Amino acid sequence: MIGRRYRFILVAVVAALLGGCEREARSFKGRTSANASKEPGVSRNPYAGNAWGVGQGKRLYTLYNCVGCHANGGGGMGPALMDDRWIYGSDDASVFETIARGRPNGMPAFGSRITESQIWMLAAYVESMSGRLPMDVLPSRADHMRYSTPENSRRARPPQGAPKGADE
Amino acid sequence: MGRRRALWACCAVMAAAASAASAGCAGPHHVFDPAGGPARDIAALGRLLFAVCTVIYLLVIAVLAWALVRRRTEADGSVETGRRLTRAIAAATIASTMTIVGLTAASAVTGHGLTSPMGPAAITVDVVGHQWWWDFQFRDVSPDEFVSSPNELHVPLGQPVMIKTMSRDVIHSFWVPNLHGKRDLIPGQVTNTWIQADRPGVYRGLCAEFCGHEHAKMAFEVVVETPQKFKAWIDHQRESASEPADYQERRGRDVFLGSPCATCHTIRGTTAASRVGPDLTHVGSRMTLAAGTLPNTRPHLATWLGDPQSVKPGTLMPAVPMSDADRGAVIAYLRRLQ
Amino acid sequence: MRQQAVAGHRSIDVSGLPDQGAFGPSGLIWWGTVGYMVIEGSMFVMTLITYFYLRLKVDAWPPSLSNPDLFWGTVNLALLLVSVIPNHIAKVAAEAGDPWRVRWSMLLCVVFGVVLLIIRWFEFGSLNARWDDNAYGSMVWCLMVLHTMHLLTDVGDTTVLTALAMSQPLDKRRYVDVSENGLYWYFIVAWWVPVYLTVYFAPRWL
Amino acid sequence: MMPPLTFDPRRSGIHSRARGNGPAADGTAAERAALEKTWHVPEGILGWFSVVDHRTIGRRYLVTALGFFLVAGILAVLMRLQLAVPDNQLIGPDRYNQIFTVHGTIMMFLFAVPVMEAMGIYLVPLMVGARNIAFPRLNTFSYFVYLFGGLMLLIVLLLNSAPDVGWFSYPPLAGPDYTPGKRADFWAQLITFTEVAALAVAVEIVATVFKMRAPGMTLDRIPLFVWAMLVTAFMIIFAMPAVVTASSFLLMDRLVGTHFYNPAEGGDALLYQHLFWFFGHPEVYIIFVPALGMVSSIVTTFTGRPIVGYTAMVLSLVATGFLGFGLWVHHMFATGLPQLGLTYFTAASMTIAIPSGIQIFCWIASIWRGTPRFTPPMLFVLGFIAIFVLGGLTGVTLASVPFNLQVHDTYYVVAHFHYVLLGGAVFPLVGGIHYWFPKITGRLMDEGLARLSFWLLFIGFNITFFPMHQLGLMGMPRRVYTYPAASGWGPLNLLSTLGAGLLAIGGLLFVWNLARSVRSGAVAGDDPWGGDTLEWGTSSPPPVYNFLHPPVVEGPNALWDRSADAPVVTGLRTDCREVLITDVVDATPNNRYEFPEPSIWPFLAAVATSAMFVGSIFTAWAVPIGIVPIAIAVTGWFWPKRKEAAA
Repeated sequence: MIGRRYRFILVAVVAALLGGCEREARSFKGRTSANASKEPGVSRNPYAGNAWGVGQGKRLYTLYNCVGCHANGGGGMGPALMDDRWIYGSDDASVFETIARGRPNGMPAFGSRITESQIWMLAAYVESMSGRLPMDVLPSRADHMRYSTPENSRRARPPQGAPKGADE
Repeated sequence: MGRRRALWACCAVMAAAASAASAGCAGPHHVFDPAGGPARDIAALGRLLFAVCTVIYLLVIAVLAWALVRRRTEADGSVETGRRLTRAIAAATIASTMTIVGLTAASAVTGHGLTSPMGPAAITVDVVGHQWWWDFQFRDVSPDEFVSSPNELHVPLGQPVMIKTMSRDVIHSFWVPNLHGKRDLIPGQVTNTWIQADRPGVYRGLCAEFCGHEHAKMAFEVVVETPQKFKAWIDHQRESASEPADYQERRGRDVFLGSPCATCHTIRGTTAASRVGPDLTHVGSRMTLAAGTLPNTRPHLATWLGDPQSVKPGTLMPAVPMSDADRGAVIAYLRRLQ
Repeated sequence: MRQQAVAGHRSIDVSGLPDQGAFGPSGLIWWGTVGYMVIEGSMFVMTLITYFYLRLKVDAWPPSLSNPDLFWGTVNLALLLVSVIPNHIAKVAAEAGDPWRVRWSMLLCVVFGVVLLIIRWFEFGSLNARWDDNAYGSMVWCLMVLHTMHLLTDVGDTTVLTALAMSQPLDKRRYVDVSENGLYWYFIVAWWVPVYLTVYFAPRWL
Repeated sequence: MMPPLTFDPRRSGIHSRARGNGPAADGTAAERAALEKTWHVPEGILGWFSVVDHRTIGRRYLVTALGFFLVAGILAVLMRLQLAVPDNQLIGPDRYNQIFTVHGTIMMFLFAVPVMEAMGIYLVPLMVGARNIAFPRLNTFSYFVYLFGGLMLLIVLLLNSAPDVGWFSYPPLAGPDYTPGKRADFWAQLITFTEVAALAVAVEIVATVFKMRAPGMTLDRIPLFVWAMLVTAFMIIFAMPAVVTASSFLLMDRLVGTHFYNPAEGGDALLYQHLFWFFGHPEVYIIFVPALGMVSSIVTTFTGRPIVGYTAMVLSLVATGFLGFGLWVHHMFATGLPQLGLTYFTAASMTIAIPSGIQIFCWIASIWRGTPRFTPPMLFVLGFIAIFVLGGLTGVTLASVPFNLQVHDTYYVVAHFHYVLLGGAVFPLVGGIHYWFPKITGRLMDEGLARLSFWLLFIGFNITFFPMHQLGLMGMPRRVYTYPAASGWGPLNLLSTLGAGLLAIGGLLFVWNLARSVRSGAVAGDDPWGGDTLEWGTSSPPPVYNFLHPPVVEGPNALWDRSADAPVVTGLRTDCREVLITDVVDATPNNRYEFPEPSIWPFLAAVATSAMFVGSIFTAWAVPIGIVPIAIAVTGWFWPKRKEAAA
């Protein structure tokens, strides 16, 4: 009987492992390499499936005053980030490029002002704003004034007009 | 016989443990090594508590030992013995109640003395907790700006200092064992406490409330100096950063201002004015780096800048990619910022 | 005769005692019901204390400055109070062992329960804050959801008991269940009064 | 020496008959066979999940809780290894924080409370002379909910997703902003799991003690262990709703964006601390009070005399239960609450030392008066007194606000509560396991090994935890994953780690002794120690129906006060699971009640409940959807079988 019980437990453990467990890992090392040359469409965001990375991105978003232009996703001087319109591409690499190199009409280049791993964290958070990331990775409300529905309660809005498979 | 042996063994263990414990009351942050009024009062109360408790403990153990080894008699089962035992229990209960009342009174008296300083406070310091560093802000030195002294609190000797505690993120706790007990830093609230040091020196403070990954590496130094020296220090802190003196330091400044460093830190007198991380205007004059984690020396600064995540895993400070020459220049510049 | 005298012992023969339990505190089931009522009552108390604790921390309550609409909540209160009547009839009938009175009054209880749940739906719609607007909204929703969960549980419980009563001959055991279920309904009605006052009148009066 | 049977057969249904001269032998055998068949423990896989027998569930609870204790012990050893030397690189902060959080959480929620309840589930029905625990299906349900909750925590620990915010999970650190992901949610939901289980057991114990006591067991004859479990059950009932409230608020803040703890939107971070400690302090007594009951049982048996001051003991237990709710703020002295209130809490916290003191005095008086036998259980009790008195006295120092401000959240507190919990609760528990092991298994534990493990545990314990007092005074805060060499904390930490090694060896020896004695221990017989409570009056291990005839109690020490012709209860049906329900105060027989048969539904209900709990970590929709299978399972659980309905 006992042996059978252990087998159940084992199965449960394996099942949970297969469910994908890296969402909670916290890699403090980050990437430190200076060569930020990214082939568009090739690189993937290391933090896109990682709750901690997205959470760090959310903190940086406030600390670096992204709020100043984009508000809390609703847009202001800059475009809204919580909708399904991605002017410069919705794939990981494009979002990275947008932050790192800037875009015309006001988006500054942050490539020299924040590190690469921070850009990835920010990019992951930006992707989470439209509810695109897995449910268990999306951030919840912050400890300040409420600005909108928390990311994990928003309806997911897949990017519009993005080339098929760009997310892959 | 077995029980005698057992008793001896117990005593030996207790004695060994006690001698291990009485390793002296020194050390950099010992509760019984007070350097200020509040800590002194608490230490006195602590000694009283320990004395009373030790006596009670020894009494209980002695009575237990007697109860175990005493010779049994015929009369043990009698009603009279039962009555006597009941009386003994009642007496012991009354004695412990009175002890409790006494200790509560002693503690209330000491507590009352801790609520506020005798005289007016010399200065007020805002203590702001961050994950995982301290910001000490002196707001009453000049009307429009404040002096920020991260991870290093300077106070004048012999004068009460008001402490206003607040937190930017999670709950921390401000604690300088040599000076006073703890006060929590709670987001959404400002609470007050005070310290007063009567012995010059450098005392270490610690975060005493679990605040995340680097709770262990969130310390600070309290520098107690004469009022004159304190005045000189604060005047110096008000000044802008020193200018770089040579080519390398100039290069270091330029690298700093053009790199991610300037996105988070302030160096007054330059364009770097962000309050995400600690103010670096006078970083060269501080005793430690990374909130009391490393001594502020050139090699340690190099280690810290080269790979903050291995010194303090989880800190918000990233490793900023730059060439060794650039980093050397930045280090030279930061050390210039006395 | 089932019981035997045992060698060397006097015996206390309990075979003449009522079997299948007893009503009220004499029976075992009452203690289980009351045990859970105390537990859930403590949760209500904790939540209410929290409400007033948070109330004391701020100046404006509710922050939106509009008070919650009274209509649906008051209808709910009135209906809950009326629902005590069929509930009481069922409880008394169960203790008297009257199967048909138990059946129709239980059925009436179920109808009341369903109507109450429907009204509760409208009540949620008429609240003046969302749960994620601010602490006031969180608190109000918490109180309402807590009470609704209890309502739902007891309506489910009553439905199952009614189904049992309709489909099977009733015995003493079932009567005890009906009686304790009635007790629990009193508990739910009783808790609505402070919850109602807190949700609807604390913003007005405090 | 006690008045004989004061039981008064008032009720019409009861006949007190003269001693039977009947042909008991085959009658009894037939009765035994019938009871055996009626109360059988089901077999097979399905049977394993359907058991409603309190002894089986109690054993499972005990084994599971000890398993969790081992896991938490291993985590403790890992922590000690990390802290053995300054600047150790063995375990990083991320892992260390998970380890200390899970260590505390397991010890408090998955070991200490369940293990005490396990002893209660097993022993209380036996001690009060009942055939089973009240609401046996609820009992089964509670076990599986507890098991699944515990497994969830172990699984997430293996997945590097374990909670890392401390066993107390203070927001905002544990809130949505500072602990993204699901780590803290697993903690909060584990609380729900364990509280659901614990509350169920508490209700069962209250009902069992109040309504199922053997005739004649009036309130002043209830064994002290049963009193202790009763007080514990009441404390659980009043304390645990507070922590469920606190953790549910936390979960809602994290999942659906409520603002209970968000000061920017009218919430309050300290609210959590009030709710948590309103539970947290009674929690300590919930763990510790049953242990007091075990000590009383062991002291009575091994001094061979009724305990001195039974009434004082009972009143002390009850007083502890009440006072335990009045001192939660002494965990929050450093938060800056008003000074006057704090003085009240100082007084209250110190006052609770008095009932504990009274019990210590009573035990010492009992030992003084009786003739102590130095069996292993008694050794553990003596070790308990030596350790617990020290822990209690450091508790008095902690109650003092000014001193508390210095040592709060330092290793001084770590030392204090290990003295109180390990010394005050685990030592009696281990003693109690040695004491009741023969009743549970029918075999004795090896005495030599028991003595050896006692000394290793006792010495190891003191070497591990005594230096921590000093470390705390030297300024070492709790929950640090490392410390610099300059702090001067190195040597004492190393000593403590060495002590932890001894402690671990002692613990393993105890487990080894358990494992081998189950199979090959000396056969114990019904009553190896000469105990006074009813469980020693039946065979070892007890039959599935506990007592052939429920006994009638004639004095506070049921077996010692039993007259030669003590009456027993007859007339309960043997063809169904009928039990006797008695009155609360004087335990007069009142009615008979049929207990449920084994059933798979409680297990299924536990599965459905667990699925809903785990699901609601990820989405709020799990609640409305998850309620459906729960409702189905619970309906199946309470739906009567045809046979029953027809009967």
